[in-house]
Amino acid sequence: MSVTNLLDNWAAVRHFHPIDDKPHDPYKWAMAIDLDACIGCNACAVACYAENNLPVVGREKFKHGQVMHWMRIERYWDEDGRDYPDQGFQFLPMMCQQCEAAPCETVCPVGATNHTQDGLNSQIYNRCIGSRYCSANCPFKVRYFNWYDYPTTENVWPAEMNYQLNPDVTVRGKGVMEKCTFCVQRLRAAEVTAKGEGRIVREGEVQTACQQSCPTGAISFGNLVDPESRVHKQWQAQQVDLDKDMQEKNQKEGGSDLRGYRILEELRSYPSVMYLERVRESAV
Amino acid sequence: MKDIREDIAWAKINQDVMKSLENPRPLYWVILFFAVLAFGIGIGCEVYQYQMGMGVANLDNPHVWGLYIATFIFWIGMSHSGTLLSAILHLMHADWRKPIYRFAEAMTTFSLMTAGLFVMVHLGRLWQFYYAVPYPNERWVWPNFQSPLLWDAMAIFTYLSSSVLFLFVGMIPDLAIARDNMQSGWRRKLYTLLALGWEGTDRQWRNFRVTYLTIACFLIPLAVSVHSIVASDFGMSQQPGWHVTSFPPYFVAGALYSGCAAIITLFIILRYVFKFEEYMTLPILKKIVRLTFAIAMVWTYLNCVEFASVWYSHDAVSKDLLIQKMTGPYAPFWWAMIFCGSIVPLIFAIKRFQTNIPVLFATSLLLNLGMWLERWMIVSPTFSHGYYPWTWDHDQWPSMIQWGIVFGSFGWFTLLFMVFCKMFPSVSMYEVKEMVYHRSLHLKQNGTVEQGVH
Amino acid sequence: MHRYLYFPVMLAGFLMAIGCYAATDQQPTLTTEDDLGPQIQQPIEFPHYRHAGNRNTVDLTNSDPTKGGMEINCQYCHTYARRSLTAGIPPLQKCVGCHQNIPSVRDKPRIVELFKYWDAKKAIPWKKVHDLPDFVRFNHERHIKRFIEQQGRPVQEVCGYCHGQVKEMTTARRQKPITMGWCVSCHMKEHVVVVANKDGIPEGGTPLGKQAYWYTFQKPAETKNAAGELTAKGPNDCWLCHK
Amino acid sequence: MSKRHLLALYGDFDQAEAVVRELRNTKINGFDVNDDMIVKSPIEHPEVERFLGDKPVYVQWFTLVGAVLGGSLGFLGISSAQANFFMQMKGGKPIVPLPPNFVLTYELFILGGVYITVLGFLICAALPAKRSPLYNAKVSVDNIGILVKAEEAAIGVLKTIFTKHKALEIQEEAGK
Amino acid sequence: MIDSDSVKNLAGHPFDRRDFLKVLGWGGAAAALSGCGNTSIEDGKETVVSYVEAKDYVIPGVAVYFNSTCAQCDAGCSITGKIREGRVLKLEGNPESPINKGRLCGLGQAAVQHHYNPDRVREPLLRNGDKGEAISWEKAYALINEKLAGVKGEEIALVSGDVSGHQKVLLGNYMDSLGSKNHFVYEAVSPAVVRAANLKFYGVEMPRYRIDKAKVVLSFGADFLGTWVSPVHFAQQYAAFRKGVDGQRGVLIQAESKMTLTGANADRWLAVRPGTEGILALGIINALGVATGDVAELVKDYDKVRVSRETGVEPSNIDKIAAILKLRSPSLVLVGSAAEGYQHGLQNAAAINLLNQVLGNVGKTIEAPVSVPFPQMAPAKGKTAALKDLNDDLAAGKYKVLFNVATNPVFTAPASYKFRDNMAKAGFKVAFAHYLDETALQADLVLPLDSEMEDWGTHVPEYLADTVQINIQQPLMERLHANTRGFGDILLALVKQRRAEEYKAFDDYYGYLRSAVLQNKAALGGAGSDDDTFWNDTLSNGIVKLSGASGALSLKVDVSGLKLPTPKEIDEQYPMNLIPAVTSNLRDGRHTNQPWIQESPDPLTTIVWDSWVEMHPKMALQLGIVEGDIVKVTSKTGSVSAQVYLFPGIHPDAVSIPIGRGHDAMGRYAKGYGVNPFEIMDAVFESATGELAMHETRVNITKTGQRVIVVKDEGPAGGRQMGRKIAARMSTDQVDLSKEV
Repeated sequence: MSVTNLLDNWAAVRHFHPIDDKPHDPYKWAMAIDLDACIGCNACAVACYAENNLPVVGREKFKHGQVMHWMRIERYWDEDGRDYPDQGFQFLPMMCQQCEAAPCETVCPVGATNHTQDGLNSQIYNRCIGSRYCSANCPFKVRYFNWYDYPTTENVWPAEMNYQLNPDVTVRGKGVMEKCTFCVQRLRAAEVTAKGEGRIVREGEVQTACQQSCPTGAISFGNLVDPESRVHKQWQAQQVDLDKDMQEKNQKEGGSDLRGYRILEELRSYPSVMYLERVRESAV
Repeated sequence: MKDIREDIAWAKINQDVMKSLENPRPLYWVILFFAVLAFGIGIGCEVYQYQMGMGVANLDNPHVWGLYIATFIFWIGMSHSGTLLSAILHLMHADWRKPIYRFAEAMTTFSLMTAGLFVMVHLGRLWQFYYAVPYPNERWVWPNFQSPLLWDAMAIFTYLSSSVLFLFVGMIPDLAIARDNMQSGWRRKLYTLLALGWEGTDRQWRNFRVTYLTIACFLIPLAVSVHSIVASDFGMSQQPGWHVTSFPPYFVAGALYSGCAAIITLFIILRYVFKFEEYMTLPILKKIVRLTFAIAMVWTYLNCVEFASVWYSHDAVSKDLLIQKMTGPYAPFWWAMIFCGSIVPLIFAIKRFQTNIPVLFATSLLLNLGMWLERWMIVSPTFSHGYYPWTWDHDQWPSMIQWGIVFGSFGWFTLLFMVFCKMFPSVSMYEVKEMVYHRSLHLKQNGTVEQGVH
Repeated sequence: MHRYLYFPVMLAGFLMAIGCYAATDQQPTLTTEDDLGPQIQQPIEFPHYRHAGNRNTVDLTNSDPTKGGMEINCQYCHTYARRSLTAGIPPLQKCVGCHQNIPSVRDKPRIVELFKYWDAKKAIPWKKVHDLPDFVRFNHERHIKRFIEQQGRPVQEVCGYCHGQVKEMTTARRQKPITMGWCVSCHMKEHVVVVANKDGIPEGGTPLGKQAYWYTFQKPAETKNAAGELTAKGPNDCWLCHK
Repeated sequence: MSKRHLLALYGDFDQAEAVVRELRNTKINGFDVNDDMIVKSPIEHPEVERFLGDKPVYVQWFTLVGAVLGGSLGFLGISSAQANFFMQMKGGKPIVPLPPNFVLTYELFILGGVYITVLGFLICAALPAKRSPLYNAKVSVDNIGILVKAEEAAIGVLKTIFTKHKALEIQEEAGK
Repeated sequence: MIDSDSVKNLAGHPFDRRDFLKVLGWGGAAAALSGCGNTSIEDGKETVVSYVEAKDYVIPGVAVYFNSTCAQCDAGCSITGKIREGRVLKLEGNPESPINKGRLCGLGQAAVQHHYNPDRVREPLLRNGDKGEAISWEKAYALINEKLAGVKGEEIALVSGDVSGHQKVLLGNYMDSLGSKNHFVYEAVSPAVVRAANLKFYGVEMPRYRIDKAKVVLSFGADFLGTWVSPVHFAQQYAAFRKGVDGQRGVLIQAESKMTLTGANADRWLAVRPGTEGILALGIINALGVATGDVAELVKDYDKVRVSRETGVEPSNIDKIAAILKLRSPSLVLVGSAAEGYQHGLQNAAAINLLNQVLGNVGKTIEAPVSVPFPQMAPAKGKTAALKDLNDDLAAGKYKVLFNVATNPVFTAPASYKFRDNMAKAGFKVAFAHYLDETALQADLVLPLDSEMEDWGTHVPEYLADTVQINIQQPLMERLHANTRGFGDILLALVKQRRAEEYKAFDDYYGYLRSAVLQNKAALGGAGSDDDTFWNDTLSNGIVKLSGASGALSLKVDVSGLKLPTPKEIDEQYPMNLIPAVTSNLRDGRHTNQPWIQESPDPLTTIVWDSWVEMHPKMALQLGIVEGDIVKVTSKTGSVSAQVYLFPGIHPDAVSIPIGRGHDAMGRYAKGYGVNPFEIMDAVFESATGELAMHETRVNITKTGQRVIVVKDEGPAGGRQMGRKIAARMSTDQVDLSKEV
């Protein structure tokens, strides 16, 4: 079986993704986050806790760096010698960037994290043996390891609190790695429904929990290959190409007047999340 | 001074070595006791960690690797000395290796076994370890062959099993001697079984020689590949501080270095505990010391190359990390590594100290400490100070659980080694005889020495 | 010297044989053999054979339970399966809905028991027969859509793939292994693809050319096979079941 | 035509060599110097081959077969495991990537080589073996033993030759 | 269609459900070792629960959604609860609601943790010495009746938070029936001074702000993105404002002494000396140079040199702001809690509102609100002055019976009130409570309330986004604990004790509510539909939208009496201003026991699970303080000790401690974490309105010598990006927003 597969499909198994072709059909889930709209309010992070059964680790474990927030809001201030952050802070929601060439995928010894057909970086909890190599190799450090068995840890989900757990998402025990999944349970449900109806998922039919809660609508999420989707339009307008490690617009003299960029793009992991730069008024 | 007394009688060689298998001295029991104690502490820590989760090791996100991986590399590195002595020097016909290669070879095996434990200890879900083993299963799922960790597993498995075979094959004639010397009891049965009916016939020797040579030939590239692959656990990643071209040779040099240092330590201990002064002679020690010095300088050079290539490259992140290593919270350990790894071995350049046992003993321990620090300095700072400044973590300090397991691993290694020394001849008798024989040939031509005891 | 070569030759031959076997064994055999689960004590011994079993063709009025069932469609009671990931258990209301109109069996001990629950408005604590680990999510709806609605296979056959010959049981008993390998052995087979087509073919076909698969293994074949069908393997995305 | 064994022990290789040479030069009925003589020694002594004549060693062929099979089957096995139903797609890499597979092929090449070499050694050296009928523990100390097998008629001649070369000890298998 | 019966059925057997916690590898370590694999498949061991009766829409494994109203704050966001197998799993915004348009903040989402909180009160508790003794509801009601017997109306007081809708009506009726007028509406954090200033300048307490229409927003400490009035709604307006009209992005300028979440998002943040916001406003009017008459007279002394000296804002910044305000119109000036929290808070607010008048924003970006057609349902708005009055009365021993409805004055009253002691003087204290919080612990009788996910109700938000909107609150699942009751049900039971005849038609609050709504069916837009249809539609929408009449704003400018004090000299003994910060997560501390709230990093400092003393690095350097030092913050009233966090977004003369932590009761997630700044707050009041001047406390800082690691999400690099392009930014002259999608 396997050998025939190998020989019959030699060309296919030797195919380099994402450089060789345009492989995503019909889905490529991607995001665009407008940092000018992001106000840093944490609503997305709480939504993520609610949707994805994230444990609240408590003060001591937070102190030890064992917090499990799949989505974290970072707050930057580059002072350049000023006393006050008189142009405000820059907030940045950071979660798994669902890289197209994810550094975490290649290194997992058991293949618990793979690339899916719709362009996600999957994480299979039960397959994970906890070598933590993926996290070691993640430039964004957005993978979170279950240092303790949170389900049995006191006051994480005491009686009744456990009724809130989302039955569509596995509750992770100790020793497995986890991370933002782009709310895969919602995506898969939508894809399966659409497939049952012989069509593809339409724009707006599926939302991630963070996108849904964001009061300013800073997060857009959708199918990058669907020309109707907002994400597609945003990426196109910002001239950010998924399979480039250096965008042409930035090569131009004087830089670009477009805001779209991807974080640590130069590492060639081809993230699926495009950020739109924060804007500052030059008149004040 | 000669490497070995040429007029030493063959029967005395047998006698001396076989004596090391007999009832142990009290010192042996003391060492064994502490080894068991340390190992017990390690086991206790591991059981606790297994029950509670990896959090008790005080690792965190993103500082997900700690002493376990560092110590793993340390033990893997230490294993390289056996190969160096038994295989490389064998090919180079350096016959002074003969009295000491057996224990070096055992050290290889045992340090690999110790290193293997750390892979397990490190896993978050130890009970699912078998997922990483490529075996046909009903799920039709294979491990990920692209992962350097899997290469590691494969390389270590190959290396460990090859080393065990090499050790065993090389020991067959000695096992026959042991068999012939044992009167009765389970040990005689064991040796009889293990000696495979060896009688030293011409046919046996003939095939033996080719086999031994062939395995030695295989072991050398294997040893190089093992530590290169360990280096690629880091080098294949993207993280600053790990992404240096010279990593594989740097790792191999470090491995040989720590292995040689460990050989010096064990040489001195064995020489003292088993009274092997006749065989583990000072001239041989001097040769090892010089070899170690040479390797120390190679390591120092490669270390400098690594820093220089980071320094001169345009990789600001790696450079930042290097500065952080030198000046940040890890600075004391980083400078201690430089001191122990590059400054301390300069003692070996002084002739007076090349045979000074107390000095050598202390120095070799320092070198090993330096090499252990080197591994730690490779692993931890990158996690504390990677690409993503928001997640930097400069307060990370291993918990007592981590230290306990690291400590326990030394107990485990000592335990294995001590048991080995009591069970098997730790000096290769037949090869010492060969050495004596070949060295005495010229004497014989002068007719001054009679062969044997007659 | 050749006597020394026996062994390598034999070894090489052995390994070649393994290789040839691996190379030629193209289609995994669907694990069909039974792997009986434990006999489970249910609060009421529900006679599946009576409800879903084949009708006694000789004597249609025969009410002897050993002689035939009523051929009730599985989905009549297990109505959630086609609408949800989980099949669920029919509400008590459903049982009572029929049985309050069947006075003939009203006095049978099981029915008496049933009405005890109903009168107390208490749910029946059925025991789980087909249990999956909590990190696995099997989608009933999708499989029913594909095999019953698109391909028009008989309901009992489709349900029976995984649940076995329930129509011959009293209380259900696990008959198939329901392990990952067992699931996969079916996904690895070539299955007929119903192509979505706006005119003519009912809704629910696979949108060909918009198939969410990258590689030829899972893409429907370019050409129809001898039987005139387009075939494709089942999905192989881990995240479909493990989330 | 039954044969009996005879073992003579010598103190050094020179004496043993002299014995072998004499046995070779003397024609003795019922004793074939190539088939019926075994030299046992406590150390590996390449010079023995010189006076025993070249005997072939086949271990290296095992090595070759083992290494080649290990490497090629390893590569094939790994590649086809990667191309199974669950192709583990890794972003930025093909499903069957060559560099990692070469690394593993390299390891399996060595693994196959070493294992089959040891196997070959056991086969070629006929180990594990039953003890030969005459064995003296002194061979594992410092004596060189010459074990011969001869018909009854030749025993006397052999004994004479052994004694002539100052055998330290001669052991005889009991007659049948 | 949903009624209370179907909700009960929906839940099936709530406590017989499958244990969802059985997880991956769990309980399985031993099993795995014994080689049985890692899974926990136990055929025939687990029970599958089926429904007894199921509605057609109830399908196991498929979520149903019901609309209700968020009660975590008073903004009145409409929510959609996701319900599976009878349990509410997650709250999302109701897209139909004009206030939040399908969005919901973190605090709102954490309401499920309020509902499922393990520390909720589950039984009516009667004080028995130091302990609470569980009693039955009948007994509790009888006890209240007994205690009320012979007590005069003026001897009865009730304190509640903001209340609106039918609860307010019923509550009013009950108080009537008792003959008491002592209903104290108390909110620890409320824009009461701003309301007064608005009333003065615009003729309404809370106009509609149109941030989305403004080209420049100048906010004086109004944290409209985080905590102020209706943050989710304003955040949506803000998003539109940033997108801009015709691609011209709106400019946000924030002036305050301690940076708020809104300040962190400003294009220009001005660190103002505490209490000088009004001076800055007048300075800007002066710099604008467009004022005439009285106003010009008023501001003529406020030249930028003086203003700069008094406020600490650079003259060039005043010019720039004036210039942009002049250039880009309409603009909007907002006044928030930072400006109102002083003795002269009303003057501050008035000066700032004057700026709006001068700029002509009234009527453009400040619109008249729609009026609620049912004034009896309009919200009663909480004030801090109410607590002061109550406290004075309690101290005087005026009350024999005190009702407390889910407020926590013992926690939020400044320590100098001695509220705990005064409360003890009331004869019989009844607390309607969710938790045994500080106040409930002082009560004689504690009545456990349903969570808002179990209760019925109607709410009318104070700030109406668009049209009049009556929010429906309905249970999202069956009551979790058998012995809790809805607030409405309790009120109904109590009012029946007095006026049994009037209310006998209503079995429960649900019945009351239904009939009350249906009575006004026509006015609520249901003319023509039958009762059931209308009721079901109302429940399924979750809100009733009505077109209310929009009044007119007053445009008259009255600057008489507007006088701002010159900033105080530095007090040597208490040199710093204490700013009790209201954070978007914690608000007044009533939700601190929700772990998501505790573990959500504070957006600005990223600190979790603890309080901190926020201090400017420059001041810290002077005092020799580094991050993590435990300092003692001492005011005239008392002192607290907490860790220091160095933060550049604060005026060096000020230190800030967040409100909401420092509980010594309430529950496992709240108790013992952090300190309560109310404990050191001086009792100083806004001179015109009598509101507590929360920013007026002056403190000094002393090191204790201890040091801890601050538990926060931020790493040792702080807010620096170390040259990596992570959170990048551009200035408006580099970017062309009109090209964007």
